[in-house]
Amino acid sequence: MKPILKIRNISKSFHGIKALDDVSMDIYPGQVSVLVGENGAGKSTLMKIISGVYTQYQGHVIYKDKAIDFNSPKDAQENGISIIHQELNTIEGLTIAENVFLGREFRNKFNFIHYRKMNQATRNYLSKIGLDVAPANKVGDLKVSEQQVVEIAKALSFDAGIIIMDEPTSSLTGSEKDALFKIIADLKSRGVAIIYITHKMDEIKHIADQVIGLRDGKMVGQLPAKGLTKDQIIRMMVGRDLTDGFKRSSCIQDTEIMSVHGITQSIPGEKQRYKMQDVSFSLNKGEVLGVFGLIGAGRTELLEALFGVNTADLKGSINVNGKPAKIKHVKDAMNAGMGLVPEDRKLQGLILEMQVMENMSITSLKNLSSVGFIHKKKEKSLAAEYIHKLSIKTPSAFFTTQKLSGGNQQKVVLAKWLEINPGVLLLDEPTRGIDVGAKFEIYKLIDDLAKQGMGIMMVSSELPELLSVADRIMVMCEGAVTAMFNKQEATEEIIINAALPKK
Amino acid sequence: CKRSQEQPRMAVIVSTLNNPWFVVLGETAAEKARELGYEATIFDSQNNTSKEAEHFENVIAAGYNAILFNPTDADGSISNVLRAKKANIPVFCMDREINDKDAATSQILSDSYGGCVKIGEYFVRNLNEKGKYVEILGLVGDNNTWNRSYGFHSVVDVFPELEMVAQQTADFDRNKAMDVMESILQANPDIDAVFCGNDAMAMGAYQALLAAGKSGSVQVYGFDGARDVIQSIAEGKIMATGMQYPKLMAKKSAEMAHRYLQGNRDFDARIPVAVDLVTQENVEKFQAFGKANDNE
Amino acid sequence: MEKNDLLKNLGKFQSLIALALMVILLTSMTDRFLTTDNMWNVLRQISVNLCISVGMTLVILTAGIDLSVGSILAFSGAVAAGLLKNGVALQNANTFIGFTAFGAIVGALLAGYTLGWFNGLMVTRFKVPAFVATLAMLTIARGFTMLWTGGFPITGLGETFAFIGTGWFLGVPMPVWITIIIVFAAHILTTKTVIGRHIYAVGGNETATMLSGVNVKRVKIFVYTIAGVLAAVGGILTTSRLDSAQPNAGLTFELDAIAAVVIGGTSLSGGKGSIMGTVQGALVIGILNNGLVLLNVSPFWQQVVKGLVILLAVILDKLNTQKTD
Amino acid sequence: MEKNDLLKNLGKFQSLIALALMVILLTSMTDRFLTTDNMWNVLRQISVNLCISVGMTLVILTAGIDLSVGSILAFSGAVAAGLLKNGVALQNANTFIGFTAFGAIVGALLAGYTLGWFNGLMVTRFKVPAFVATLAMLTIARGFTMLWTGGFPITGLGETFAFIGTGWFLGVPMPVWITIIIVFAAHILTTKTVIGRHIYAVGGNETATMLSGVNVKRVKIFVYTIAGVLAAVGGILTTSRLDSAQPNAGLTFELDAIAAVVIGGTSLSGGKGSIMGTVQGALVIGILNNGLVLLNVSPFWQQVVKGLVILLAVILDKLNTQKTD
Ligand SMILES: Nc1ncnc2c1ncn2[C@@H]1O[C@H](COP(=O)(O)OP(=O)(O)OP(=O)(O)O)[C@@H](O)[C@H]1O
Ligand SMILES: Nc1ncnc2c1ncn2[C@@H]1O[C@H](COP(=O)(O)OP(=O)(O)OP(=O)(O)O)[C@@H](O)[C@H]1O
Ligand SMILES: [Mg+2]
Ligand SMILES: [Mg+2]
Repeated sequence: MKPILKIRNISKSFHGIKALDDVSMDIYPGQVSVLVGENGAGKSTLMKIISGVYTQYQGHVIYKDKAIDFNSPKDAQENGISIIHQELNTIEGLTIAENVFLGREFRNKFNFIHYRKMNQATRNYLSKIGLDVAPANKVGDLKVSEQQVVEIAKALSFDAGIIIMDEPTSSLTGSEKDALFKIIADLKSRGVAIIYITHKMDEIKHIADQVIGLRDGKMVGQLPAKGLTKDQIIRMMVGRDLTDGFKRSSCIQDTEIMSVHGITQSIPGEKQRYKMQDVSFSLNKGEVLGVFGLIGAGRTELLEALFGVNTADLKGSINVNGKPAKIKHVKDAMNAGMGLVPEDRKLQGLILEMQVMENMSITSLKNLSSVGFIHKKKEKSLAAEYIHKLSIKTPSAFFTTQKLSGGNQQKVVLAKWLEINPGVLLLDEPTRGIDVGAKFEIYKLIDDLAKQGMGIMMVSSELPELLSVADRIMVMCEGAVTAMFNKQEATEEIIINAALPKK
Repeated sequence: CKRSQEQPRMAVIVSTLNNPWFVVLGETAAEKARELGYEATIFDSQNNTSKEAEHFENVIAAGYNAILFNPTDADGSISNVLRAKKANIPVFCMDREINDKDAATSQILSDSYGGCVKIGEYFVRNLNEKGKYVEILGLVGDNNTWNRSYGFHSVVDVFPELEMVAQQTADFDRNKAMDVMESILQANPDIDAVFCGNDAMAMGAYQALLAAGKSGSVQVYGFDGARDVIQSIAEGKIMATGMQYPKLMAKKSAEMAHRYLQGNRDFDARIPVAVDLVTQENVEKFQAFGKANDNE
Repeated sequence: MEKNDLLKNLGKFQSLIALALMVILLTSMTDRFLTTDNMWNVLRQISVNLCISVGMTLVILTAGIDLSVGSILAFSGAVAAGLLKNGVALQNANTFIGFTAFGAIVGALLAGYTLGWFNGLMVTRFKVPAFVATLAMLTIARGFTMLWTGGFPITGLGETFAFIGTGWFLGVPMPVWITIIIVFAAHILTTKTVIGRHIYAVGGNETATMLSGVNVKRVKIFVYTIAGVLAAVGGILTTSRLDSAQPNAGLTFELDAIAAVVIGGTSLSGGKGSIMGTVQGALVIGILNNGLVLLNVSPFWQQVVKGLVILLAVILDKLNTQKTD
Repeated sequence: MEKNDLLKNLGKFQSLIALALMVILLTSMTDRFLTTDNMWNVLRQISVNLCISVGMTLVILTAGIDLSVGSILAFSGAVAAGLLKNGVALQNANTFIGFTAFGAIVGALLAGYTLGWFNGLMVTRFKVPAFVATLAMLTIARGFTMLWTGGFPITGLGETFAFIGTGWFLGVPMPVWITIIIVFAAHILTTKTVIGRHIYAVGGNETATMLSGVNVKRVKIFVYTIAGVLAAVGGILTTSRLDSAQPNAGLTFELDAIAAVVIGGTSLSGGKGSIMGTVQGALVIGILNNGLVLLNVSPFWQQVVKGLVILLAVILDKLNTQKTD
């Protein structure tokens, strides 16, 4: 078969640092080429070159036998290359249809926007992916997963010859994921080439026709997916072997560290509808409590309520270390001995423009200062200690956090909480968007912390991860706890069953 | 409508209240009007002719009986006065004129140009017709600035040995005048005199000279007749200023408006009020904004 | 569908409560407020601010700001007056070009266009923050005005030109007509056209908009240029109304315009807001100014009251949107 | 280590090129520029702007803005002068309280503190956008000033009080001393203290900062309060220097202050910038004002030149940082 896209000797650097180094590969029509590699390997950068975002680079992109030199994303779109970017690129103030057709709106005979036609077309694309929302709705009113679906609809609407999907499922629910895979199958059958970037093993197995590995900006191989083993793929990604699956043995102690009774919170302005309803559970020292639920089940809300982020109309009681904790603000939660690693590390976890050290110390400045003055030396040595402990890959403690890879950024967030040595650590999707290698390191870290006697609550949407890391799994659905399983009795099936709404 | 039952009203529209001179003008006019049995309101045009236009419209809509008016601009304010005239509301201009003979019922005017001619003459005499001097202008977009400047130069420019080494603006502001004067002194340490477009700037310039230790050797001239300048002239700090009579003009115009409303129609179109030169010799005859014996 | 849209829009109106409260209060406090005459008055008075505020809304929707509108207003007004009164004398070519009222207006609009476009150029091509670029233009255009007028007002501009600012047409003052047309056009632009959507998109998420293939720079240059042109319209109106171009015209107008936009519910961080909101904002300010005068509030207290009412209007609005959210 | 830090800081200095260019140009154009006297002059003249700009920097670092500094300056200055000159007469209690210079200064600082704190309260507790809250305060504080002074300057404040603005100490003018102390303190605050770190954090990412247990509201109230207090210091300096509190003092000072901050490289979107940058920004503006007068540039052209130089300074800075990035 003839490749539709040939990438030849592409190099690209940012301020003197090579992000891509002499990369070449072939992409074939009617195939899914999965691109794998660690955080920061250069996958997104390469895709941005193909799709006309970056116009300064060395090497050639040959598309349908023609060397191309796009000047803008529009150029690429018009030539039949469309992309779903890794970051959400929706505009909240616009409607779904306006988002999908941004930059190429239908016009009527007065040259006004032809909303009826645009909404109709959008509805078609949406229904293909199984999203039943009116195209005239504002995107800002949608859940994150639905916004991601809008992005997918947008990519489809170009009727492109090549569709690039950069971690499209990172915030999708199970059914939306299934719909996406169906669409991919359909696109394949129509001869569309798909470049798919993911860190998730099961997805690779499911859809890949060929797997291409990148590491530190260099090619490590381009292999057909058939016959490729999981270990081989992992080696392509991280350059070393990882023992199959993560195993940890229980280290639960007998003392309870936190117990929660009857947490209930109504949606503001609506007394009869609840974000959380009568949530009760307990957590022992050294225990990892997994929390599973479909997206929107209320897990984030629960963690945030426990952590004092949003405590309006909150009922119920929380005990930490055997003492009732009155938590109205984040500070109260911290004083009670809690830490929260939030869901979105860029928006909630980090001050991206600040140094690694400054991000790490923000929770513990009180201990690092006297009469309000920061002990820079103490601050630095503490940062150095945690950079070492968590093996964070950064040139120095003074490096701008923005420039770290996702896994290392997540470790910085972890470090800032570990520094205050909390009794309870709340983790919200701690491995989202992180490569396999870094994931393993975080699992190991969780294990270590549990062994030291910390109580850990870990929210995750990835069942295999929960099954291997958690001691118990609490399942939530529509704000209520629907089941609690011990590790031994838990299987994927019964957990998902408990997570599905009952109506 | 049934306004006639109520107390008659006069509007006092003043170009700005950001300068005490105009505050005196406006408040005296309002007080006098009240004394004469009117309800009186002061409007601040903030040196902005379109703001002034709004005031006129609102005043006309509110059915005032007369307007005591201090225009922002000789030309720009004409259309406003004409609008009032059309609504049969008499307008009496105070201090500043408008360039239309018939629009206002009467204009009681301070002669800025003439006053600055007097200052110019005194200036020339004091400097013995030679020396270096600095001029500090008010707001460049304000026609009073130029009336004063031109009046002054009409005399001073006749003498070739009087050299103007710097001409800068300070927006009628004491603080800006001080800053500008400080910098001018750096470039021209050997000046003999400063002419300022108003008294606030004269005080600012004096303050700069004082700080530079030059207050004894450089003569300062102002214009307006503000309290601290009159006092400074008495103390020998400032050479001279032009006394305008805001209280006099304000009272006169209120009285005229009152007469008009009582049926009198016999008014001169222009009533000039001379600006008097206040110097260290005659300063005891004056007080802030008026003559010393002018006690109401 | 269309009707529904209208209702939904009404519901979104931001400062409606403040507006209603003010009208009720004023009507009960003075019988001079709710008269036809006074209503025309208020409308005529807000017309210039509204012209400028419409342009400002577009700029702010892209998350920009334009501090230069007051100066551009002064300059364009002076250009119109100067062309009309003095024409242009080309000394080298020994020719003199006279201008009709129409020609002078075109000249003024071109002046506004050029300065606005220059703002846009600085913001896009040279990546100067909008605040700084337009702050610089605030000074530059004021300087131009002084240079062009020599610091003197230009007056005596004739009947035809005066008609724009003072005439009536079908029982409605000309400035009100012009402003209605501008508001209507801008409303259509923002709600029905492609460029209008792109304006919201740029303000909502510039990167995403760029990645969707929209020419972000063009959109930005467009809004600054329009803001310049609308400031010129304001300049023409002011000059015509006063029969005089004042070199000091438009001082601090940018603050009034921004206030109208923000009180009208448009977010300074871009992407959210509407022209109709701005109309309400301008009405709040206009009625406030008018009412304080009608009620005979002393000028010193007026400032205090004005500040407090603006605060109140915004706080009321917050409370209101929080509830419906 | 410490030295290294200093060097690195120097490298970060934003408008150094523009500054150097200006100094070279002016020195070559007039021998009056680079004299000791004139340097003190420039420093004395920027001192008030710099006081205000330091407060503005803190506010802008948290991604806020403060438009009310000029009005707060005027009000605090008037408070100081009024207390000193007239004291406070409590008519009911039939007592009169006289004030020393020190007492008057404390009164002025308290006035600035209160108004600044009110700004902070509006921004945090009532969630009014900073632009609107401080715009309202701009009008309100100006109104207060007018009410307090009746529109008249308060003059004749005595030797002791005059010393603050006009005296010399160890060969350095008092206002320069005061400004140096403020700049130094603010530099320490932003680079070495916990609250300083929190200021940057709030501007960098408010949500993340809140989730780290920082009391974001307290930080914001702090910066607005400090901005108010520093505006009061500016008011005291101005009043003392002029031996007079002017009711119209400080008009449009907010624009000068914001210009100094932005030219100094602090980003209006918060989280990035430095006090030392602001010092340079204020120097650029101060030297520009001084140079234009020294060269006796016509007032008409001054505005045009000033605008162009500000644009140029920012563009040069962009080019420079792009290269080193
Ligand atoms: N705009 C930029 N400026 C500077 N450096 C950049 C920029 N974009 C990417 N990089 C750097 O280039 C390298 C490759 O980044 P890229 O985003 O392509 O990685 P990736 O493989 O997509 O990682 P992930 O799996 O986390 O998405 C990283 O070291 C990153 O820090
Ligand atoms: N401020 C709010 N007002 C009304 N509803 C809200 C609010 N915040 C969240 N919700 C709703 O509450 C539900 C729980 O949301 P939450 O973010 O806690 O879910 P989650 O299980 O953590 O999912 P995710 O994986 O997306 O984080 C969702 O349906 C969400 O739309
Ligand atoms: Mg990526
Ligand atoms: Mg969640």
